[in-house]
Amino acid sequence: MTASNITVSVRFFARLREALDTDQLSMELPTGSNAGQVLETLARRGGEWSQLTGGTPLMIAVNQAMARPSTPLNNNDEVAVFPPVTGG
Amino acid sequence: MTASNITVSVRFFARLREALDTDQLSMELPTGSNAGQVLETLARRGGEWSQLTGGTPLMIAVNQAMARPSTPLNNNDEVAVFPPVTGG
Amino acid sequence: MVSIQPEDFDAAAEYQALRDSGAGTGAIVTFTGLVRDSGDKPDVRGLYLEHFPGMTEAVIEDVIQQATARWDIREARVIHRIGHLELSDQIVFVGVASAHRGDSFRACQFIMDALKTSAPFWKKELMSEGEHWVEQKASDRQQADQWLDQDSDRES
Amino acid sequence: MVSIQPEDFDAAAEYQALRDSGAGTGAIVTFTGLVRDSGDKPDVRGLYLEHFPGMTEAVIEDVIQQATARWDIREARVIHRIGHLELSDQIVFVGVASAHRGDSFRACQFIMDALKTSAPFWKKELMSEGEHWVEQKASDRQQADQWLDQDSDRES
Repeated sequence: MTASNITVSVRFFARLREALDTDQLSMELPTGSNAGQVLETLARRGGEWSQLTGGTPLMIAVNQAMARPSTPLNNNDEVAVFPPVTGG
Repeated sequence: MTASNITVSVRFFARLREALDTDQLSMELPTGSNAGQVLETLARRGGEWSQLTGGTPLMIAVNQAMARPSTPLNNNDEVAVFPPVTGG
Repeated sequence: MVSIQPEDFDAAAEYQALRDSGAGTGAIVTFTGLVRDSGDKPDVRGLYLEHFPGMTEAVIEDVIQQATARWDIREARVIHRIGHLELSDQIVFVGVASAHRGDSFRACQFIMDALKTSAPFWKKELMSEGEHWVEQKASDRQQADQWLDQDSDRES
Repeated sequence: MVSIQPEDFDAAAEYQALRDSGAGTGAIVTFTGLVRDSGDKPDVRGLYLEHFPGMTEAVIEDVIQQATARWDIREARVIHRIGHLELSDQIVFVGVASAHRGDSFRACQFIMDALKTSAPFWKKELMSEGEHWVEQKASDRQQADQWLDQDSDRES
């Protein structure tokens, strides 16, 4: 990590975890990035990753609290991305 | 019972049964009487009986179905008079 | 199923009966009323419940029929105790099984609200000194009346 | 009390715990969700439930706190199962004890509605051939949103 970057972990659940074949990854982002920029950065990988900004409804949590794309990120934050919940 | 009269039984419950010291009584009324006239007739006995028309909220059932003072009575009907219910 | 009884009831057995109402059941809501030891009169030692045999059962059966016509319910069970009750005793059980939770919640609350204002039960509070008949609460009447204004909107 | 567990739960023991919440308890409302065998997909053989450990518990605790702030409740208990479930299995339990029935009914339904749209659980339906993730229903979102518009009116 450079002085102007932060590192965040990103977790995926349910349908998204299966489609991306990924439980968790780590990524560097410029300091001052928000949760939405995590999704935009990953969506540029193309393929299944494009659905992260493709209009499918998704929920975001930062450090296990519900968040929005505009939620700012700090170093070592945990960002979770998942489909709308269906428990109960 | 004369040809122009009907006989009805009248039952009392709860606070009313205790105040009137009466579970049940039988009375004759002119054919064509309604449930309200049972209460009016009994109220004329005075004393505790006056509360039957004294404005205290009371409920009336005829043959075990909720009724109104205007509900018409037939021979051998059962009229029940009781305070607003408080179960549950 | 409607039962008016002096004996205590087994809420667990009632819940099991609702579970056994068939494989299409997805939601069970139960209400149980207990004798509280505090509230309006801290001095209450117990209750005595009088009822109008025959009419009570008929009124509750009718309330269940109304609920069945209004919501998609698979089974409803109502038990109401009579006679002497002690503090913390169970008084009343209303349980509803349905496919979807909204129907169970609404039907259970409707049955309980209607029972409170229509079923001929009367409660006497037994105090350390004396006893007195409980008066009907205006709030119970309002609670029951609200169902007259509502649509039977359902969600899945 | 919040528990996320693969094991089945004993609804009777939960009810008893709510009864033991104190002599001021006058009303207990319980909701239990079961795996239905019919409905949208008659072919469903079972469910698999995934969740987000840690966040799930925190969200449900927060929902219970919201209910406690809004209504006069004495205790709330929530159990949600995860992993593989068979038809007719119990999925979720929400139980609320309070002095008055209105608070119990509203708090129980509020907790269940909020859980449906906020707690990170995901349900996969297992069919005789294949499996698929369940999509969230618009009706569940509407059901949860309705609580935003309501006053916390109480009756006794």
